[in-house]
Amino acid sequence: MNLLNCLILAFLLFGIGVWGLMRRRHLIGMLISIELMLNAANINFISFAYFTAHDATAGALFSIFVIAVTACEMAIALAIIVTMYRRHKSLDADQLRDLHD
Amino acid sequence: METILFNAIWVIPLLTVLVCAPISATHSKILKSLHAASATVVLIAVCFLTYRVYALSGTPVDKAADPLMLRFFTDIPWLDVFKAHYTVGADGLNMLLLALTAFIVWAGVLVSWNIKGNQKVFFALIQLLATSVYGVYMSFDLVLFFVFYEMEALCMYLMIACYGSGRRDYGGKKLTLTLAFGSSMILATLFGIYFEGGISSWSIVELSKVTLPMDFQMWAFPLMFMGFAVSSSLFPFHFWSPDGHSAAPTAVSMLAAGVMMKMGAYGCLRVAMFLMPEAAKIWLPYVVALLIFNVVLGPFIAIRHKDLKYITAYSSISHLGLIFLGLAALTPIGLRGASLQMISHGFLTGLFFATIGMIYERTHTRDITEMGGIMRKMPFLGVGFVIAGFAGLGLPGFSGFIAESTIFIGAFQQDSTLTRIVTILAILSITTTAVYILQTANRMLHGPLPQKYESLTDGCFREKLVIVVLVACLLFIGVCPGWISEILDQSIAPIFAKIAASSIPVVGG
Amino acid sequence: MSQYIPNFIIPDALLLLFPFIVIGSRLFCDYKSKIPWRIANFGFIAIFILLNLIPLASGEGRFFISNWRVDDFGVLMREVLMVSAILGMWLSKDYFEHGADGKPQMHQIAEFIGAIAFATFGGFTVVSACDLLTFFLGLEIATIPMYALTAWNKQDQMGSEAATKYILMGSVATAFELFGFSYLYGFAGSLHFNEIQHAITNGTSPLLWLSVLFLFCGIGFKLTLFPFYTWAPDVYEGAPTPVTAVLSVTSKATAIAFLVVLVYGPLAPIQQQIAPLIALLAGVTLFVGNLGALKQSRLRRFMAYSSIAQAGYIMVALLGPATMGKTAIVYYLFVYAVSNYLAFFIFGIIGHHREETFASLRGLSKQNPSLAIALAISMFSLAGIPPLAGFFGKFHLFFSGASTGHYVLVAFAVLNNVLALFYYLQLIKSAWVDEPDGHLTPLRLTKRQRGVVILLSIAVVVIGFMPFLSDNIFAGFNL
Amino acid sequence: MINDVTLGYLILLLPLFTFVVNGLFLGNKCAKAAAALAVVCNGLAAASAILLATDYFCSDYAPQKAILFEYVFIPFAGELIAKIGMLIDPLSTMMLVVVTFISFMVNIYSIGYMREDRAAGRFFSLLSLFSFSMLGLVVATNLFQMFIFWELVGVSSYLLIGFWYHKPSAVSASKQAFILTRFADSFFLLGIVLVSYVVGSFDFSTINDLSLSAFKATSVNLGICSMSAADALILGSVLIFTGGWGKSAMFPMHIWLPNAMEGPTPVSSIIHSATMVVAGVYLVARLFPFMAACGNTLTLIMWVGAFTMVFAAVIACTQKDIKRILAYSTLSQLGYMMFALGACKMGQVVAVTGWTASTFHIFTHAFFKCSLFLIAGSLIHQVHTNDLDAMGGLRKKMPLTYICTLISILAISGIPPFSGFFSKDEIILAAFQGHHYAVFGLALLTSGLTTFYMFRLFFLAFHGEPRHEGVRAGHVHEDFAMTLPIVILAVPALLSGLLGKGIFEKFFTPGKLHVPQLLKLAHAEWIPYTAVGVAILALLIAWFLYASPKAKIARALDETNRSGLYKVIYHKFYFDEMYYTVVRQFIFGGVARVSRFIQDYIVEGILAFVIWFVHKLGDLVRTAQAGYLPFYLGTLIVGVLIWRFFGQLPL
Repeated sequence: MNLLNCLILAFLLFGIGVWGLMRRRHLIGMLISIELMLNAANINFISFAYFTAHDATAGALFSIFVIAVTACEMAIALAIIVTMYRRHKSLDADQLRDLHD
Repeated sequence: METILFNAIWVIPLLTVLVCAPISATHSKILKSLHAASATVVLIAVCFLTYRVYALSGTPVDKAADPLMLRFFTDIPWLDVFKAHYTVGADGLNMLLLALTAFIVWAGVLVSWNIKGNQKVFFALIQLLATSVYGVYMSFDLVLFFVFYEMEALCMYLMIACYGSGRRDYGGKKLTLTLAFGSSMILATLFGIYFEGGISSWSIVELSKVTLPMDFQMWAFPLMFMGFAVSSSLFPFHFWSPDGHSAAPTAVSMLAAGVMMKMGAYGCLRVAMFLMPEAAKIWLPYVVALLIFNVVLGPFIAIRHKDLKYITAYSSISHLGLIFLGLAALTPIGLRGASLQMISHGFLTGLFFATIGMIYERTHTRDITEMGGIMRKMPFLGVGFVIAGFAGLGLPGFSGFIAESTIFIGAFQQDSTLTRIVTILAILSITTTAVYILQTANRMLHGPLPQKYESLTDGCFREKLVIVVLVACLLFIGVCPGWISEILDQSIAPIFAKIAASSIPVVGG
Repeated sequence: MSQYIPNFIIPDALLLLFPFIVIGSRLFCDYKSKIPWRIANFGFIAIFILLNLIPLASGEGRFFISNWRVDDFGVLMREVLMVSAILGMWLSKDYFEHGADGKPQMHQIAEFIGAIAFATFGGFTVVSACDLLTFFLGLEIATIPMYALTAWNKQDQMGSEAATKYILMGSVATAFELFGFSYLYGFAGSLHFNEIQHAITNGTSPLLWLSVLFLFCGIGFKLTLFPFYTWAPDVYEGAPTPVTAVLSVTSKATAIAFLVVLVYGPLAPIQQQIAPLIALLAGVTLFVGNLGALKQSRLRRFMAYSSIAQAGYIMVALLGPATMGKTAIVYYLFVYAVSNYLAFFIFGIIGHHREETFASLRGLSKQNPSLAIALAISMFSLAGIPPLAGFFGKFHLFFSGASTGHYVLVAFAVLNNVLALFYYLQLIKSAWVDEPDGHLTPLRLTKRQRGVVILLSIAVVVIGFMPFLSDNIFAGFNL
Repeated sequence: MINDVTLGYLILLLPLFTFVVNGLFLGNKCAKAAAALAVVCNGLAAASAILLATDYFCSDYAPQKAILFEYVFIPFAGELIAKIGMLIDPLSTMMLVVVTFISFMVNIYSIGYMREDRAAGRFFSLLSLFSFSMLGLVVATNLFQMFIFWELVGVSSYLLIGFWYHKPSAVSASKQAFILTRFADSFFLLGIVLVSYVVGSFDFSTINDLSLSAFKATSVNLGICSMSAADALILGSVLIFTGGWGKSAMFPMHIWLPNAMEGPTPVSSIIHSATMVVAGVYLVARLFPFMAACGNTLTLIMWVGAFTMVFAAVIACTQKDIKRILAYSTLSQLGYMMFALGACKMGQVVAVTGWTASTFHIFTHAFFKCSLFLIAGSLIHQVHTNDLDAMGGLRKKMPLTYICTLISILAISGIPPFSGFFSKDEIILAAFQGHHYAVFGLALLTSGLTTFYMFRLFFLAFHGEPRHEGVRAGHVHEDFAMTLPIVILAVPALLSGLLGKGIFEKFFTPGKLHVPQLLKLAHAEWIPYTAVGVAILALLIAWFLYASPKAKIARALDETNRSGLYKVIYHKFYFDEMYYTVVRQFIFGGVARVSRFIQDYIVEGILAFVIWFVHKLGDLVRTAQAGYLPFYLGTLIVGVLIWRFFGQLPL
């Protein structure tokens, strides 16, 4: 197991996230895909920290921060989605067509 | 002292606007008289300064103002970020153009005395426009020049769209956007000039001492020249002027055709040709080809039109084509002729639009086929129009003839094929000009008087005054052109010297 | 740890404390009381004054705990952000008051202002960061409150939809950024800017370029660059007007600050290589923004497109050398903030009585000429017509862009001004030329609104050709 | 004793003064004062002109040139300076006298003629404007000044033809006159520019001193072609003559002159017979050495003149509008003068008889033709129509007029000892001496025709039974103010030949010529007799047809049942129609329409297309904003790819 594998793994994860984002119409599902993408970045950080970087702590630290930040971001996202659910009574991304040119 | 007065030329209009700002729009009488007063003051000041420039000719100027022999030279650092200075000065050429502007502004204020709509805003806009035009002619720093040059876009649209007639929004937009298009072309090249010039200065005087790299000139000159030419309605960028003029209220047409359209030609001469003479020598002989439309076809188009303002607009297009013919001749006579034409056409077209506006106020139509015989009812305005027409077709005794003959003779000195052809065509097309002008005058003023015009009245004192003053200017230049040429020559000499100095020969089309 | 008291940190500290104070004050006073509002005003203005008291230091700036840097660019950007925050607060005030129909359009002013303060602090963090982590945190702090603000009106379903779109796309953009950061970290082996810069000077690698790509794409979202701008029109239209205003200034300022720090900081050695990318982004963005704005009928959507185009113009400055670029951007942000807020104030005044469309501007010049003039001023300023401030701002940008010989881009941008002028004229036309259909509901201006509009109009007219602002900024960078 | 310079100033400035004062101040308010001022000033001008002439001719200085004064008008480069000056030589002095004297007469006449007109003030001021500009033209020292006043003359003619601007016919006639002459003038201007470019000066003295041999070497680029400077000068001379061609209404640019008769009769008499229309002849005479030097220009001039002479005379025989008859006779007389100038050239040598004759004819023709027009005017004033149908039998009513008419008509027919005889005889002689026998024949024929139509007019107007109830009722009388000038003018019409001959043969030579002059000329004694014989014959025919007891006036007067040829001639060979067709269909309908099409459809069309295109692009951008979230997310992904591939990053 070396750096390249990890990077490829991260990239695959990222790709899956993107793919899910494109495929899913359910907002929660989309959020999950986004989580995947963010965590792919985390894997990057960790692996770089583990293999190459000369201050290894920084990478780990970063990933932890990322997790925290993402958590609160998701919290707000869910809150917003909930308010929207109150109005729309659906979580289908295709329903969001009121705002357009 | 005179320097302060000179700088006051563009400040006074602004001050007037500020002074008028607190006055409520209901006191339109006070506002109007204030504006008229300030316009008159500026007019007097400019005339005095013009005389001073004439009197001072030959006396040495301070070093900074060489080689342009600028009087009242002022140079103050302005925006340090890009070394922009506040640089103004006067030589014969721009002084005369300032005088022209002052006259036209003065006339414009008087003409639009009882214009419909919010008069306070309208007169404020006129003053702003005046400021911008004065500034353009005075400034010798490219940034300052451009700031003033672009300012007009701010006034024109509002004036045309809010106070105009006919397709005013369309006309206003067309005019404003086309002019903006031109000035954006200019702006793009200005940066180039600054950075290629390599002396980190925007001053025309300074930049004229360096030679810009040739490959830069080759693309920058046409861009800049066309940019300026847009506002002088050189083919193919002339399309804005007929619609714009026809939509605009009288005063705006006067200012636009009389003064603003000269800014472009002035810029071509003062900035484009003066700073990039080598490229000018290479490009201009080809630019001349465009004039075939302006000078030869323009009058023919005017023949086919029925709307007075369209006719006048196309006549302006053809007359301005002559300016470019003079410029493109690249001979001292040609350049002088071009400058003369700028001034002469300013007064001429001012008179044209003024009379048209007055007539339109009374007849409520500009369609010449509907009019007829109104010479009987309003002899004064009629005579004014006829005089404008004669001046327009280059009748000796009026300024038009002086300018045109100078241009013809000057352009004929230029021995390049295209220039020759165009010159010959231009000389032969004085007939066409006569055709549309006489046709217009006859249809409108002569013949039997329709029943509906029985109640028309002749011009009131204010209008008569405007007409008389403008006609006097036309006659003055026409009868004693000697000294005006003298003034112009001093200011054209350095420009031509710069052009002549460049080694490149004029390629013959 | 510096010996003397680090007074330059005071504003930041205050701003960090400040939202808690405001929100906390709600606990001790009743629903209708004005106290939080007063505190907010006092605090923001105090912070702004304190910022102005900080002397501009050259070069590296001063450090607080080794990686909180306060350099002159930072200070100036702080000022921009504070201006935006203050104006946004004033603009929003009217929406919390009881309108004609008795009940206010929005609730919980204290929290609202707190959120704005947080967003502003995020901007502060971005400009004072000197490692990737702080940088990232700053960006997030600046963004997350915006999501909340967008959805402030729980009743308004447009708002929630906008917020949903915003946050979903925003998170994706964050993911891109993180990816970029991670690669950058992997390339340099450290988070610290100096070391990254050092690593880059030693040599580049595909990893670096990949990270650059991801970083630009990520920030391209916040800066609404092509093709990442798609959220902007919808969000701008969906969000409440004051939020839109704050969004269009604060978050843009933060994003461009991010880019400036990045391009003139760690990426400085490869500025020449990424110049084509920047140029392309700039050119395409401003073109597309102008095109989109051509045929709009709703004011906020229109402003969205115009701000997209403005972002494109700002990008042009990034091509220049550091001093010029920073001067240009800071100055332009000032000008842009002032003109934009002027426009939004007027739209707000209109919006209190009619819906915010071009049609509802009709007859403004007859009904309230001074307001119409103010509108014309702001529009002409945004269109970049001299002698208004907008022109000089753009002039700075183009100057900076042209100084490294990007004449073609500058020419293209300048020609786009014509397009821009067209749609700004459209708006002016509906305010000045078009006749109102039917009876006009009278416009009611509060003292604050009138005062602010006058103030901003004067500012827009004056700060252009009066050299003090630009010269001070310039001097700051040239000490 | 006033010196000549002051006289010169007086001659020029008095009419100008009248124009300004009448135009600005007196105007229509007090027409009487205007008239008085005009008469007095023009009288003074005439007096000073005559004084000047006597001074000049009596002094032994004559016939050299003298420049009384000269000012710089526009300084072009170097030698190329436009000046305004006053040149005195026999030719210009003669013209000065003619112009001032006739304008004096016409002013007096106009008092009577304009008595009822409201706008008399304007009339008088314009009349003075005309005489001022005509004088300026006459005394021009250089081509540029000539052109300036040339244009002024043209415009005052325009204003005066269209004086009754409520009459559509008058308005259109004035327009036609101005534009046609303007058309010619554009070539004149081009010629001036060309010649001045080659020669480097406008001055007549310089241009007349040229010898083409000096210009063989250099070449001039005229755009379409490039030619040697000498050829350029020849071209220039033709172009300059074109100006005269139009102004003197030579064929085919003649049509404006008959139509110009719509104007008030005094105007026709001064502008369109006596002075302005001879400007073309004057121009050629002034530049004679130059023209003579320039290849075959003179031959061209001769043929143009000769053709016009016959052509106009033929038409004149059929017309019934007396003013038109006179107009055509003017045309034909101008043709005489023109071809006389041209006829001087024979191969490489030049005889000067023609020149003298032509200038002499200018002189004599001015008087009798002017008086004839004045007479026609007073007839019309009495009978209120131009038509010969309505006249006849006026001999009894207007005896003085009758006698003066007879004198003038005999003069124009070249019956000795009346003035016309001498000048016309000289011209015919010149044609003969030049060995241009064809032209010589034409000239003889034309003199016959002239006599015929003039007497036709005479008999139909004065003899026979009155065909007008006004005449029968005897309202007709002679107006003093109108008859006085007629009578006065009859004197020079009678005598100027006798007096003039001496002076002209003594002083009038075109000056130094650059082509070998023919010294010994064959003098044919028989020519006068032939000419007079022809004239008498024609007179008899006219008498037989229109005045003899068994002449059928009615039949002579109706043009309906006539041969086709007569109809064609009666309709002036349909030249007006052709002219209108060309102008309407070709100029207005063709070129103008095409250029407007280019403007309205091509230029505007391209503009519209650009705008449409930009708007389409805008729609494209806006259709992307469908509010469709997955699409938006897609843009994020696609964006990364776009900048990956187009971002020009070294990936």
